[in-house]
Amino acid sequence: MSDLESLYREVILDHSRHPEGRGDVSGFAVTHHELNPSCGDEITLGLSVEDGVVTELAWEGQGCSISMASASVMSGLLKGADVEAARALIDDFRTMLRSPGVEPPERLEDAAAFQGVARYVMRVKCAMLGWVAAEACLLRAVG
Amino acid sequence: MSDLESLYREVILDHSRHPEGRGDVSGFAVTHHELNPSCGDEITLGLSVEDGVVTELAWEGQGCSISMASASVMSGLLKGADVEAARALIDDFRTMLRSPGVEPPERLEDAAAFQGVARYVMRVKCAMLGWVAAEACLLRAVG
Amino acid sequence: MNTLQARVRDDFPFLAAHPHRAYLDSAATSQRPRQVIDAEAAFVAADYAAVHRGSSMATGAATQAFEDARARVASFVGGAPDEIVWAENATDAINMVALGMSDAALGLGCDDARARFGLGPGDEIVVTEAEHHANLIPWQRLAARTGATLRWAAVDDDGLWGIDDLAAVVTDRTRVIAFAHVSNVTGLVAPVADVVALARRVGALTVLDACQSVPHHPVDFSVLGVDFAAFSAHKMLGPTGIGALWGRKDLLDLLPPARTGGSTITTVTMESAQFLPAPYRFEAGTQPVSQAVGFAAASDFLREIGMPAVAAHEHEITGLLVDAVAAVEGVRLIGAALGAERGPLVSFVVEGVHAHDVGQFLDDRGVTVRTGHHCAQPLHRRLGVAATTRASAYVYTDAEEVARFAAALTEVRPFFGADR
Amino acid sequence: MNTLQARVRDDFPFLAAHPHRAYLDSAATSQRPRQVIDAEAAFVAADYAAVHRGSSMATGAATQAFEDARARVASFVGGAPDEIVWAENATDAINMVALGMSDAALGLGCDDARARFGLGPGDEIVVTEAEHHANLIPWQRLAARTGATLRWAAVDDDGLWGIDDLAAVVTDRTRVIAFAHVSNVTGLVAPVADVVALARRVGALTVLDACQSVPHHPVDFSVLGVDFAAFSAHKMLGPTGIGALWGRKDLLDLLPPARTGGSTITTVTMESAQFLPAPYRFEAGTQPVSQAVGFAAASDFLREIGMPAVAAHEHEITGLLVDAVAAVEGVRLIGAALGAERGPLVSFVVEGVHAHDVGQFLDDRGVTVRTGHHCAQPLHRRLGVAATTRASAYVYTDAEEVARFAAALTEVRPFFGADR
Ligand SMILES: Cc1ncc(COP(=O)(O)O)c(C=O)c1O
Ligand SMILES: Cc1ncc(COP(=O)(O)O)c(C=O)c1O
Repeated sequence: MSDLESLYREVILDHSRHPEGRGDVSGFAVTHHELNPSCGDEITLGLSVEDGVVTELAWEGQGCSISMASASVMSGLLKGADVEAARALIDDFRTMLRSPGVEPPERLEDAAAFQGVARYVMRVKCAMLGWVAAEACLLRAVG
Repeated sequence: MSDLESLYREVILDHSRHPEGRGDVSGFAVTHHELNPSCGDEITLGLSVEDGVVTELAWEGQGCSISMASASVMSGLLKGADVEAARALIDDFRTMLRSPGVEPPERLEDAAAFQGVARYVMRVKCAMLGWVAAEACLLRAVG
Repeated sequence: MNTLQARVRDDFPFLAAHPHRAYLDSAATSQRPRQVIDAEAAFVAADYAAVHRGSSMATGAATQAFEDARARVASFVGGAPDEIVWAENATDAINMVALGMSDAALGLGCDDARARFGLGPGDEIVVTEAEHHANLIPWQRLAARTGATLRWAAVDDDGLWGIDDLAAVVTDRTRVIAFAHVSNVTGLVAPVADVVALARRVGALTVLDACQSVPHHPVDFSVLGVDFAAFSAHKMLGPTGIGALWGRKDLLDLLPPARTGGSTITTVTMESAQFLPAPYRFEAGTQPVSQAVGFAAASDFLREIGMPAVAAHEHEITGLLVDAVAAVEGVRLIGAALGAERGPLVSFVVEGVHAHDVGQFLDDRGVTVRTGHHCAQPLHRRLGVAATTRASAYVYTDAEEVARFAAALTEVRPFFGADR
Repeated sequence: MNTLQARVRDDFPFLAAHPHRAYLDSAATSQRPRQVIDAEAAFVAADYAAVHRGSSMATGAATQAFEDARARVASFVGGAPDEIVWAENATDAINMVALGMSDAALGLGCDDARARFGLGPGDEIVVTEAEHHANLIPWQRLAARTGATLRWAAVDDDGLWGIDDLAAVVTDRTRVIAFAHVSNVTGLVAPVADVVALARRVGALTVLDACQSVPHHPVDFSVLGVDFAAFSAHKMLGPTGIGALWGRKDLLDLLPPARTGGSTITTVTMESAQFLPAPYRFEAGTQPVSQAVGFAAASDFLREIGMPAVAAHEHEITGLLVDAVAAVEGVRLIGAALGAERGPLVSFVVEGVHAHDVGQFLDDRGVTVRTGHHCAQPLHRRLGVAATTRASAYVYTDAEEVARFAAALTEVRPFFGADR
């Protein structure tokens, strides 16, 4: 697998073409807007927490395939997760992006496809965009 | 003769210790203040022109031996000179300071002692201080 | 042409270190030839000392090298030495003018300075919608400080503007017109003579952002007739850390210095300071001395090749770049109407593929390009895109590099499945 | 000690190029070791590209080198990476604070910025009479822009001040206290802890001019407790063209950027711009990228020797310098009361001989010193002299050089006949 193919795994390209969780965020009590000023990529994420579980999640945004696919994969992972687990997943994802060559934990599932991003420092922020927004929403929702 | 001795000719040291022309400038119709901002040396020169001749000249100031001696030597040369000759002397002096190694014209008399300054770019301004003030006064006095 | 560029390429250590890479990002920053690196290193190793301070021989030698560098850079742009002010970069140079005008309005200069530069409510500053942030935000801030109004020439759907677009917003209240000589996104070459004529008619000052012109073709500011101009060394084979403001001497002498400190003054008391004439009034603190030596070496390097030869070479390369982009289906060239009559760059949008992904793909194919808004967000907003991809050339760019770019570009949409 | 300095001297091409010269002007600017020259040259030859722009690998490598440099310089002064803002020099760094405060007063920042930084009539800015022009004029200008009043701690006949002199002018209206950590003329080390305590009592900000401290002894700004501090690379073995502003992160994030342009922003419209948090909000345009790499190499070089060892070596040399000046009849040492407890420099007046002539004589004897007002005219006026001569040392200065200086100094008055 070439470097480029390890960056743009098929699952990433698929998610970027058919993003999950994309939708109207205006109805959410908690939303967060995250911008990557160096490239203009942006995302607005909304989520609901009930009884310690992320019950609903949606996002709007525009950006490169990495940032869009990453938000899409994340949506599937976080929806239905309890808050602790969601936070742990966000940490795992961040750790993976900072650790080129280290095998990611299995619970990251499809998100492990972003492993190749770690070798591209300038793209780490793209991959993190949605996750940072989710982190901010969780903080707002449950403190 | 060492470089230093060619810079500080005996005549220069003499003039700096016993300056000619130093005196009150408050009575002159035309005066000019000249400052070398890089070192703080300054001179205020006054002169009178009658019938195309520099009849009176005096200066006040403080500075290094080069600037003070140069003003002193200049005083002797310009006093009594007609305006054309005074201007020519100023030009000669400036040319000498810009032409290291070139023999200066005889009419510069004692001012030729400043020949060695040409090799010290940072001191050229010192040597010119009084002469620039005189030039400005002449311009003011006769246009 | 090819002989020029083959001879030139050998002088660039960076190109030698990356033989399999096409560096097509010179509009962002250029590489330095060994002549520049060596000139700076030699100066540092043998002649470095404080400049314009004290009277030692070491200071004398360093000061001479520093002022000699100023004279060489000045003559490169048709200026006199005392019309060149060193700045940190071109952005800093533009800010010097805008911040100086702010201080003039506040009465920190003399009365003449206030009359010439002091804006107030009702006065207008004019820019274009295509400006780099460096030539936009400083004017927004000047307007905010003084109560003046910022107006702008609108660009068309393709990011281009003409003298009529500018004339439409210039009035008798226009006090400054600031515009880029060459756009870093569209490559548009501004009609400088027309703008200057327009400005003179209404008594406005002209400030030229010459970042993308001075490196690429012969420029003589005194002939262009503008009042101020800014450019950067790092875009013309020189070091980072230095740029220059060129200005008409009478205006520079009048403009209050916003950044103040040592070496800018004649007399300082605890209460106030008197400033030297230009350029020294603006050069506060220890200057980028060895960078000035490198900057001058870069201008010598270009002068030796000859700016007409540089422009001719780049014109040929630009034609190849335009052709490369035009050849690919689903790729939109920004400012297509300009053809090859543009600065040596092409910005484009690949349908269905975000610019970052385009850039990443090309990078993987050994082609360095720039992606993003290129510090021109308003222009990109007007173009209806968040980001474009830009390929840009310089004197060392060769046809083979453009061919590599062209080949890689054809693969982008298929790779991302955007052609399906 | 001697082994330290012998080992160190070999690293300086300038010293090798001038084996018969004693370079005693490091307080003005220092020489660069080959480690610094080489680090910058290697970066330029292999890794140079645009920083923080675009997504290419080249950009990534250059950005990493640039940010890594920031982290190393930050840790050298006890700061976090995002507390370090690159500037053109220390003068620029001080101006960033003063100009940012001007903009805060004009409402160009947020409301919090105006509350924290916005001065007005009745507010007071306090400096000392001993300041370098770089830490005086920017505050004069801030006062002029805002209507605030500039006050100053008076120095004694020998140019020295103590905390009581400062306390005498600090009031409840004091909003800023700006002072040098170490004076570049007297060598006085300021009582930083006392000043910080005083400032906190009245709620004033502290701005430390650390130009002459950071190069010479261990400095940790977070421990010192000041709010802002400025220093320059070229005084600490690094390149010209770069300095740094250190600041408390919460304050930096609040301070409006006076110099604006590309890379400082989040969103820009034609009407206005939103700025990034610190440090990026202040870094407009292409930064001194290769100089940052050189700056970090310089800090590594010093760290490797160890700042306590640097300070110990310089303390010994300072003792020799003080003795050399004290030994000559008719020579007045400025700040004599400090003895060797001072920055590594001695400024002095030779009775009957103008400083320029002193400097010239020493220069001829192979000793480079600095003459003039050292950008401190008010202090010199207070000392009753137009100019002084200053000899200053650094890590590479050896006892033999001081001996040469001492010997030459004894000859000055006889040569000019001032002893008769
Ligand atoms: C005490 C002090 N402050 C400020 C400066 C200004 O530093 P720079 O010229 O690097 O801006 C200097 C050096 O000249 C200095 O010694
Ligand atoms: C048109 C234009 N203006 C201004 C700038 C800013 O130049 P610098 O970053 O050297 O200050 C650039 C380059 O980025 C540019 O292309």
